Amino acid sequence: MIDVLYFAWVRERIGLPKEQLETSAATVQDLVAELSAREDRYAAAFADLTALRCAVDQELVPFDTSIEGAREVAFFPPMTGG
Amino acid sequence: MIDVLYFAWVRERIGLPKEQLETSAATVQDLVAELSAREDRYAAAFADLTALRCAVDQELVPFDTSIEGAREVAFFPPMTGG
Amino acid sequence: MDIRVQDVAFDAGQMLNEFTARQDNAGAVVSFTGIVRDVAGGLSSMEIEHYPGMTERALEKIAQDAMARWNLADVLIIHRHGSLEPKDIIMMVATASKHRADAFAAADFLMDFLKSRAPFWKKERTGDSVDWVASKSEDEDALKRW
Amino acid sequence: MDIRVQDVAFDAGQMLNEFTARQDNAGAVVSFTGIVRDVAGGLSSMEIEHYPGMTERALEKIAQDAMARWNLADVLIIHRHGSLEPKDIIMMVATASKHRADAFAAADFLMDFLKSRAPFWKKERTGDSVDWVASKSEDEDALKRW
Repeated sequence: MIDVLYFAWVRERIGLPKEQLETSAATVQDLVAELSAREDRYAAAFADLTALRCAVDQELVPFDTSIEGAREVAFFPPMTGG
Repeated sequence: MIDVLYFAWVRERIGLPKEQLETSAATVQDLVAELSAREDRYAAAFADLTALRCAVDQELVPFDTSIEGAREVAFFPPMTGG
Repeated sequence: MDIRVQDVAFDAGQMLNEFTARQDNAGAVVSFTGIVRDVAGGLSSMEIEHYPGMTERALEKIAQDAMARWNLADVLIIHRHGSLEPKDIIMMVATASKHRADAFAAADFLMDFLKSRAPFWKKERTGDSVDWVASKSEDEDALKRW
Repeated sequence: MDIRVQDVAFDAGQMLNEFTARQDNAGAVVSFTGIVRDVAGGLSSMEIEHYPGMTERALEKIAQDAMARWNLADVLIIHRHGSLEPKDIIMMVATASKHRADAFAAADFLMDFLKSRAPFWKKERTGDSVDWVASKSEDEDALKRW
């Protein structure tokens, strides 16, 4: 089981802030493909990965990062703090 | 008549903060020569001009600046504010 | 190092004074304060979302990177989340060092990395529309300076 | 533009808050605070001499140069003279702008020029000796950055 978190417009588009999933995806990218195949709202949110960032266990990482053993994966747009 | 002002260790070495002079010096440099010839304490204070700065009418200027019509000439070490 | 992520407002002047008073032998303190700007069209409010847990980790890493890179006595970061209004203070950073060059460079660095590497997202309400603030390519480019 | 040369102490946090509150549409405020540092050997006091009249003119010129060079909403400079003790605040500058790059660069610029172009001289009392602080060649070199 892995926690998947969504923030900002990704959260709004997918319609929830967090869910728990059973997945066999090896990388973040595989997880994106799995979710996109599941429902249109995921496919819509993940349509342009260049407009997205991801974190594995709260570390900003590239999309080809392994999620093996990870507790938490998060998807969000580029940060706009400060 | 011109006001001549001294600051920091220049003031201490010459022994006064300000004096009024009658001078025929054309430039700051000429004024320095005139004062240095007058008394040892001036000669000592003005010995190394690279360690000094001067201002004419409250503007930082090079030593070859004219003092014609100037009201005020000041001598001091490099600034150390901030 | 003092890092705070909070929804309540804070007094930047008071934070600056407390930060300065804590320093033992610093000659220079630089602060940056970010303020909600009233955008053209009339901003009525701003909402800042963040990623609890990751936010604190990211800010700590940025602060540690700054401490490793410059000769700093201390670093302060405060960032608000939740609902803000025009003229509200969003965040501040402060740096303390013996000499001014370190404090200036580190504060500049902290802001660049905080902008693009700490998980905060701003949403602006202007009249009838509500929009997520888009990231700027110049903010990402600014990271290359370091 | 607000420029003050004074012998009385001031509250940097309060000055920062008042400066920030005066801004109408600034998104960024940067401040620098200079503090009397206890030098090795034990500084007991510092005396700051200045050139009344020229000081104000020099600071105004530096502030105007900054306003001309960057997109600034406002500039604040406060510098003390007279007798100070370790940990006392010597001076501060603050800059306000829409975007952070202008406020950072202008504050850095103001400090570089204030250091070497405003007529202040520091004298340190350490134990039995009283010495005028020597200017640093790196401070003069810093001006070439601009």
